[in-house]
Order: sequence, then C-alpha cells, then structure tokens
Amino acid sequence: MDAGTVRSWMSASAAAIREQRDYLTQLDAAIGDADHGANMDRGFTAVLEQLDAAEASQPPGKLLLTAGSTLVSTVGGASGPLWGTALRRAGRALGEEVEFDGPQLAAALEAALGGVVELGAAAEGEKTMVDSLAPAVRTLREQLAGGSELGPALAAARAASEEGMRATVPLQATKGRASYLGERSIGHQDPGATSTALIVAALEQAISRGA
Amino acid sequence: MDAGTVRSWMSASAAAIREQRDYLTQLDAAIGDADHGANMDRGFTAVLEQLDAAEASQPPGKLLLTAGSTLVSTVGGASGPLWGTALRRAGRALGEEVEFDGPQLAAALEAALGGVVELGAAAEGEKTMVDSLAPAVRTLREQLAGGSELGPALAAARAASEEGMRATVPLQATKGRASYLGERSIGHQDPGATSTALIVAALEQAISRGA
Amino acid sequence: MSSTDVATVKKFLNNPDDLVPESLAGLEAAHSDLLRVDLENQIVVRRGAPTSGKVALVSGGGAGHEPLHGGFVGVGMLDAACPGAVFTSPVPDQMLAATKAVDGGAGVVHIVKNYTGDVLNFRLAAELAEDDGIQVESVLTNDDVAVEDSLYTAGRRGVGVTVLVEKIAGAKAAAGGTLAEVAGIARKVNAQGRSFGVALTSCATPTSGGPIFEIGSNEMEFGVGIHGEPGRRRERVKPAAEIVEQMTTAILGDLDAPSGSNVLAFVNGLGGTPLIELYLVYNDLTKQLERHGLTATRNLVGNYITSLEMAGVSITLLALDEELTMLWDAPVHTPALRWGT
Amino acid sequence: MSSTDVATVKKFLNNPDDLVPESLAGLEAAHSDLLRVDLENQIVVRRGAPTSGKVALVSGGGAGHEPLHGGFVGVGMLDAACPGAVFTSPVPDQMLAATKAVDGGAGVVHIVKNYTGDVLNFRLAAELAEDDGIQVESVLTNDDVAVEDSLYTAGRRGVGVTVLVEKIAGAKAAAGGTLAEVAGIARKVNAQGRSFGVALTSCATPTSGGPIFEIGSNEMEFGVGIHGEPGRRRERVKPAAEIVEQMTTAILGDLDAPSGSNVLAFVNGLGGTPLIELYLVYNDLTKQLERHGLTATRNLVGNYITSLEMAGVSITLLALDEELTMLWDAPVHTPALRWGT
Ligand SMILES: Nc1ncnc2c1ncn2[C@@H]1O[C@H](COP(=O)(O)OP(=O)(O)O)[C@@H](O)[C@H]1O
Ligand SMILES: Nc1ncnc2c1ncn2[C@@H]1O[C@H](COP(=O)(O)OP(=O)(O)O)[C@@H](O)[C@H]1O
Ligand SMILES: [Mg+2]
Ligand SMILES: [Mg+2]
Ligand SMILES: [Mg+2]
Ligand SMILES: [Mg+2]
Repeated sequence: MDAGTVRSWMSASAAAIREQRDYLTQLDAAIGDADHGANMDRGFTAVLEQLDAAEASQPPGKLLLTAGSTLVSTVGGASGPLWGTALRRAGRALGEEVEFDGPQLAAALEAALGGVVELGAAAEGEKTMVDSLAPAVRTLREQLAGGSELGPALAAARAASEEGMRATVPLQATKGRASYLGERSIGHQDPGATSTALIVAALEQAISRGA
Repeated sequence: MDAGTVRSWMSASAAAIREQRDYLTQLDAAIGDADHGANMDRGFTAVLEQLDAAEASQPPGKLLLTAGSTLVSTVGGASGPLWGTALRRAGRALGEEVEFDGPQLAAALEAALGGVVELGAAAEGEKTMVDSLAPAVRTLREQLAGGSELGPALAAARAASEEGMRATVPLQATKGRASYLGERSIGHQDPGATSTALIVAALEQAISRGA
Repeated sequence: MSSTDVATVKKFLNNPDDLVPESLAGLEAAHSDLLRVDLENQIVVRRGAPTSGKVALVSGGGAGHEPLHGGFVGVGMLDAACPGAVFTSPVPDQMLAATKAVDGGAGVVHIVKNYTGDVLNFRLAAELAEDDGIQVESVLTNDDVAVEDSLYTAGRRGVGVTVLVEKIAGAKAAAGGTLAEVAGIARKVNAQGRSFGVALTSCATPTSGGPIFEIGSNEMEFGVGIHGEPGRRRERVKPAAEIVEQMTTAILGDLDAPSGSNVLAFVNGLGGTPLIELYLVYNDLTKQLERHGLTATRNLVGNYITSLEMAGVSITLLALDEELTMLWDAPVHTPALRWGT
Repeated sequence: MSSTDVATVKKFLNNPDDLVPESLAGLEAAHSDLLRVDLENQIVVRRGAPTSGKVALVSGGGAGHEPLHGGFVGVGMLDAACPGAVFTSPVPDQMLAATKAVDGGAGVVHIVKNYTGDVLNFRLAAELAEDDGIQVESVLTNDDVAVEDSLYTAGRRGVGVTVLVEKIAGAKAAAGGTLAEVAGIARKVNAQGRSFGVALTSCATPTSGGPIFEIGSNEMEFGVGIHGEPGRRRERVKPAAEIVEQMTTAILGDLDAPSGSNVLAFVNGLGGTPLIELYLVYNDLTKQLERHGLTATRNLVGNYITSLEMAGVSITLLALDEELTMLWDAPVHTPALRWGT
C-alpha cells in the first residue's frame, strides 16, 4: 500500500459522505444540531482539493497529515478536530515511508483512535464515533495478529465498525451534544459513529480495489 | 317606541355580534386585519355595561348618545369612531323625547348614516358598512313614505341591508384597509357591512318583540 | 397552499386579552428610568413629562408592532405612546390622556400612521384636545409604495418611515423647535421617505390564535402590510438579491433621490426573520444603492416596526440632507433606540 | 404531532452556503465605524484593534445566534468574533487569525461556550496562538441549568450568560484590567449567572431548509438549547406565568442569590418571539423575583443570543455586586449593545 491507497481512501470517503450527507444530517437533527452531514462533506471536499494540489511524490503519511489538517481547518464542530487529529496522528505514525503494510496500517489507525480519545476523552459506550472506530481498530489488530490476510481482516474491521455504529442506537449519550438529551438520546444512531463507519468502509474498499 | 326599545336594540345587537364574533373576524382576516369581531364585541359588551349603569329614567336619545360614546371609547379601529358617531348622531336626532315613532326612527338612522359618511367619506359601492347601512335607511324611509306599517318597513330595511351586505362580495374596496388589496379584495364580503346588517336586524327584532 | 398548521400559533401569553397591559407593565418595569405606564388609560409616558415649553410628540396605533411605539418613548423621541389592542387603533380617550399628560404648553404633534382607524380616532382625539385648549398638529405617515395613493385606496399606509419621523421630529422638539417646525420636519421626513415590505409567513393575533393568511411553502407576499394585510400580489420566493432589487426598484421609482444623493437605509425585520438574514438583506441593498449612485450615509438594521412574529422584511429609504442627518445623529435614549447619551 | 409544513422554512437567502459571509458583509457595511470584516478568515475585528497594552477579547461559535457574537464587537466589549457555519463551531484557523489580529501584547481572552466543538477548536487555536507567542486565557461559559453538569453530559451549555460575560469582561479590559483580571471577572460572571430556555417552535438551518425538530401545536420544549437541540422534556404549552415560574425555580435552585440580593434579569428572545411577548415574560419574571426577595437592579430584554427563527425565550439571572454593576454600566458601543458613548 502506498500514497495511491491513501488517495483512494480519501476519495472513497468523500464520495460515501457526499452520498450520505442528508442521512448524516438527519441523524444529527434527531439528537444534535443537524449539521454533521454538511460538516463532514465540507471537510472531505476540501481534503480532495488539497490532495489534488499535493505533489504526486508525497508519501502516504504526508498525505494523511494534509488531510487531517484540512479537516481541522474546514470542518469545525466536534467532528472537525476529532477526525482531523485522527488523520494527523495516523499520518504521523506512517512517517516518511513510501509504502506501508497491514501492521503499519493497524498501528496508524490505533494512533488515530488514540488522538480522538485524547482530545475528546470519550470511552466506548458513550455514543460517539469512538464506538465505531475502536472496534474497527481492535478487530483489525486482532485479525492480523491471528494470521488473517489484510483483505479479510479489513472486512472484519468494517463489519465491527458497522456493528459498533448500530450498537449506539440503544445507548444514552454521555459525550457531545447528544448528551444534553439525557434519556431522550436513546433510540437514535450516533451520526459521528455513522460517518466513521463510512470512512472505515471506504478504507476497505480502497484497499480491496487497489489489491 | 321608547328607552326600552333602544335597550333591547343594543342587547340584541350585542348578542348577535357575540354570536358572530369569529365569523366577523374571519371575514376581516380575508381582506383586513382579523380584528373586526373582537372590536365590535368589545364595544357592545361595554355598551351593555354602560346602559345597565345608566339611570332607568334616561330618554332613548340619551341612551344612544351613551352607547355611541362608549363605542368611540372602547372599540378603536375604523369601526369604533364610525359606529360610535352613528349612534351619537342618532341619539342627538332623537333629542330629549321620551318616545319616538317610525319617521323619527328613520330620521335618527338617517342622521347616523350622515355621521358615518361625514367621518369616513365613503359613498355606496366602496365596500364598507355604508353599503349595508345606506340601503337600510333608504328603504325604511321609502316604505314609511309609501304608507307601510313600521314592522314591514323595518323588515324591508333589514332585507335591504342584508342585500347590500351580500352585494359587497363582488366589489373592489376603495376605502378602509381592504382597499390596499386592490383587485384581491374582490370576492370577499365586507366585515363592517356584515356587522351593520346584524345591527339593523337587531333593530327589527327589538321593535317587533316590543310591539 | 401549504399544509401549515392553522390550528394555533403558540405564544407566551396568560389571558390573550391581557397581552397588551401585561407587556406594558413589563416595559415599565424594565425601563422605569425612561418612562411610566398609565395602565388605566393604557398609555406610555416619558418620565419627566411634560417639559414646559417643549413641543411634545405623541404617537400610537394598534399593538403588535413593538418596539413601535412604546419602545420609542424617552429622551429625544416620543413623549407618549398609546397602544391599542393588537392591530387595532387605540381610542380617542387614550390619545387625549396621552396628549394631556405630555403637553408642556408648546403644543403636541400627533404622529399618525395612515390607516382609516388611526386617522379617525386621532381626528376625534385632536378635536377633544383642542376643546381642552391644547394645540395639536397631526402628521400623517404614508410611505408604503406597495399601495397606490389613489382614489381607489385609503391612501398609502404608514410603515417604516414612522420610526424615522419619530426620531427626527423628536430631535427637533428636543432642540427647541416650535410646533410648526416640529410638525414641518416630521412631514418632510415622511415626504422624503418610502418603504416596501415582503413577508414569507403570516403573523397570528393572540385572540384569533391562527395565522391571518395562508401562504404556501414557496410563496411570499410582495408588498405586505404590517397588520398581516395581504400584499398586492403573491409571488414565488426568490433569491434575496432579486427580492431586494424589486423592492428597491419600487421604492426608487417613487422617491426623489437622484444619483449622487445620500440616503438613510433602513432594513427592518417584521418580527420573525433572524438578524443574520436582515444583514444579508442589507448587503444586497447596498449593492442596489450603488447601482443607483446612492450612498447610505446612515443606516438602521433590526426589528423596529414589526408585525408580531411575521417572517419578513421591509426596506425604507430616506433622502437625507444636512438637517435631517444632524437631527438623526442627535442624542436619543429610549428602550429601543439609543445613542449620544 | 402537528401537521406543520416540514418541507421548507423560507428564508431571505441567495446561496445557502453564502449566508454567513453575505451577512457579515452586511454587518460591515452597516457598522464600518465600529468594525471590519475579514471575509477570507471569516472574522469580525474591531476598528482600531489591536490596542497596544489592552487585553483583547475574542469569542466565536456557530453562526445563527446573531447578534452574538459579531454584533458585540466594538468599544467596551469584544475585539473580535469568529463565526462558523450556522450552528457549527468555527475552525482553529479563524480563531487564530482573530487572536493575532487583536492581540495588543497584553494577552487575549477566549470566551468559549461549552460545546464539545467549540471547546476542541478553541483548544487547538489556543495552542497555535501560544506557539506564536500570544498569551491566551480561555474562559468557558456553562450557565444552562437545563443540562445537568455531571459525568453523563458534556457539561452545561453556555447560553445567555455569554452576552453578560462579553459585556462585563469587555468593560474590565477597557478599564485596563490585566489578562488574569479580565479572565477572572469573566469567570466570576459565569459562576454567578444561570440560564434556562424554552422553545415553542423549532428553527431551521439554511442548508437543511426544514425544522430541526417536529413539535406539536400544543407543545413546548422545556430546557431547549440554542442550536435546536431538543430540551430535556416536551411539555404542553402553559400560561406564560407558569412557564416563567418553572424557569425561575430551575435557575434559582442552582444560583447563590439569597433573598435580598440584586440581580441582572435578562429576558432573551430566541429569534421568533415578538418583543411584545418578551416584555410580558419580563413582567411575569419581576413577580417571580419579588416572590424570592430579589431585586432586578439591571435588566436586558430583547433578542441577543438567538437560535435563528426559533420562537422561544431564555431567562438569565446574574447575581450582581458593586463591581459587576459598575462594569455593566460602563460605556459600550457595538452594533447590538450601546450606552454611555
Ligand atoms: N467527546 C467526543 N469524543 C468523540 N466523539 C465525539 C465527542 N463529542 C462528539 N463526538 C462525535 O461528534 C459527532 C457530532 O459531530 P458534528 O455534528 O459534526 O459536530 P457538533 O456536535 O459540534 O455539531 C457526534 O455524533 C459524535 O460521534
Ligand atoms: N372610510 C370608511 N367608511 C365607512 N366604513 C369604513 C371605512 N373604512 C373602513 N370601514 C369599515 O370598517 C370595517 C373594518 O372595521 P375594523 O376591522 O373594526 O377596523 P380596522 O379596519 O381598523 O381593523 C370595514 O369592513 C368597513 O366596513
Ligand atoms: Mg452536529
Ligand atoms: Mg380590522
Ligand atoms: Mg384593526
Ligand atoms: Mg454543530
């Protein structure tokens, strides 16, 4: 995997978010302020512009740093700094390498998760993007450690992130805007966990296509 | 006819307006500002209070003066000064007499109409209360002049006022708030003409009951 | 037609009939340094009134247009206001009580928006005041170009310019103007100002509870009044820049303001339109003014003459000269307009 | 549930995405004596900033709460404001640009409403500013008693008290307060202020076009936020006096203001509630204060921290002492708040 993989990941993420923009916003309307779709779409549109403008020779880590900084600079809201920091940490983890393998990818995603948790202080079960990102990272790590190929490992990670996303429905939010609702947040799927599952799915897609 | 006649006229007017309050307001919503029912109801409620408080010995003209002043002081809007002046002029026309006959009644109503026209400067056909009051006064005068009994003459006057009221529907308003609508005022019945028809009908009712 | 909820428009109310007096009591409680409320007569009177020798300004009209008029009682603007029931002209008794309460011997100017009810009631009040030996000059505002001033209407409605008349004539009175001078400057402001309003939704009066007119989710009332009177025509909603262009064209078609003139540009919210949109409208307006060679040397953006919770906006342009500019800039201290003090 | 029209909420707009910049351009055009707008960075900066040696105040947050914050940039209040998209926290780049534009060498106070997005973005901005050698103190406002401040929430939301913090800390900075003093007084205002909001209708963001929440024609959101976040519970609409009693009880249950205290009573419209109702609410509020032995020695009634066109009201009570009263009374000259100058 290389810079091309990161570029396709970001493209696939942007496309998925664009397609689900209204759905994400609707989810946010139910327990937040109805801007999550617009926020993420604005951010990933800018990411694609920045990556198009980035030199072709840039290594994958550098591209992720750029993508993360772009999210921080364009999204705003809670999701901007969180996903921005995540991608920046992932980029930093990949360093200057031109290529990366499965374990390096897993480490990068772990760093991403670490950034989210450090900034947002949410543990799993608080009805946030962490509920989708953490199981994905954990599953990828476990599958690779258990000897899985990257393809099936990523598929499992994607499934785990989607399961985590769906598992936010019965939860009561205790972080972010949805926490203001108290018990009324129960019964709704978290928008951030939903966009996160889309981004994880985009990663699987980018890598399986690239393979 | 005497003070009792005036008192029953005012009671019957108040009752009819109370009953049609929402209808009058609806008519006013279509081509005005949705307050005519409330205005007239507030006014006639106050009139009844004032008449209840007025000495039993007061002559009919005095009672009409009080009623008119009360309308001026409590209604506001266009209808308050207009109907208030109308009743005041009618009261002045009856003077200090304790009793009055058909021709005196007709003269009082003519004075009332004169007051409305003097203050509001509306001619017939401008889609105002004049379209209901003027035919009523004219018909009463003509019927009495033609030898009619008061009862049938008043019934004819009432019918004429109702016809005048209905005839406001196709008119374009050129006076009052409805005139701002231009052609869009066409097709709606004038609220002031409608309440006027109620007051004329109340007069017929008061006199026929008294008879 | 849309499927808007016609059943009720929700409001912060106790008894609907008490809205006006309870709101006035709140106004007095909040601004007792500036004014007092006479609840029996339902009038708002400037603290310290009457001022001997100063011409007094009284205005009034139906309630529901707040801050007009009660919010403009204070130093350098109105001496008294008489609010009627919502959208209903007050009665002559109120106007008379207000006139008596503020007359300082130099006469009283009645500022009357041109609606049949207001005109008739103020006419009766002026007669009564004159019977009491108070000199009254009535000034009619009739700036709404959405209405043709012709034999076929009750004349143009008084709308946005009323705020400017009250401010500028108030300054003239504070500066010691005579009754004729104060009335004269008020008439000049009215003559040099024109307005046009557009509504996106209807308002609802507290007693009726429901919207005054039905309007589709893609429609606007072009040329709406401030009492929920429907406008001259119903149009499809357009981009703000186009709406503002149409409004400006209507106003400038009737205002003597040649290229090179200075104007006061007043973007007024009708109550339910958020401030963020009013400033967007002001931005579009500046472009239109530029196109016509006009400079907005003064401006006012906000909710000053409203129509309850109606979503909508009106634009008023006032052709300025030095005198009007100076009077506009003069100190004013009222609940709703304040500067220089 | 009502049959309210969910299709669209009509607005004065051109391209929905341009609402914020176009509105800012209008703000600048209307108030160029007070402020300038840097459209590239989407920030509002006080004319004449930076003032050497003066502590600067920067605030920001999602747009849609106007006049907050841009309307409070000027003399004696904010030095800069950074609005994000509607209801979306601005990004650190804006906050950094604003901070740099106004730092006069004495440090910058960031006034941050307690929402995860605002907190995180301002945190990143403060780090960047400190990297640039600018001293930053962040002050969090979290006055909304409708939200429990517990492990189970992101903490209380910052609402009405933010306006009071900006005014009072602005006065402290204008009076030459040090960074620690200005931040200290800001924190004191936040600590002594509590708010509670109620909505009768939802607002609609320009991009979504429809209401954020559905609400029946007889319902209200009790404890609503300023971003259309539903409140803690849905209730049937009650008479205003009862609503105000419940709001006051919630606030006073959490505010240290014993009988005999002076308070600043702030009745704030959320955007779509007419002023006539706000004053009615203020009237009901004075009765509640009286019942609790409190005196409103200062007050503010109007639309100051809004939620687009939401019909609703919030009440903020601030326990006053001499210092806060004096700073509240100090001159201020901004588009939305002005006195003493
Ligand atoms: N403290 C937090 N940690 C992790 N994720 C969070 C946190 N707070 C909020 N989020 C995520 O952010 C999402 C909301 O993002 P968005 O709507 O873009 O921002 P905002 O809430 O500021 O409007 C939530 O659905 C949730 O997944
Ligand atoms: N100039 C006028 N002459 C006679 N009647 C008039 C005139 N102007 C208005 N009216 C009558 O007044 C009625 C409206 O009364 P009302 O709704 O109580 O007052 P407003 O128009 O001030 O709200 C109209 O329907 C019309 O019949
Ligand atoms: Mg959101
Ligand atoms: Mg009417
Ligand atoms: Mg009326
Ligand atoms: Mg947001």
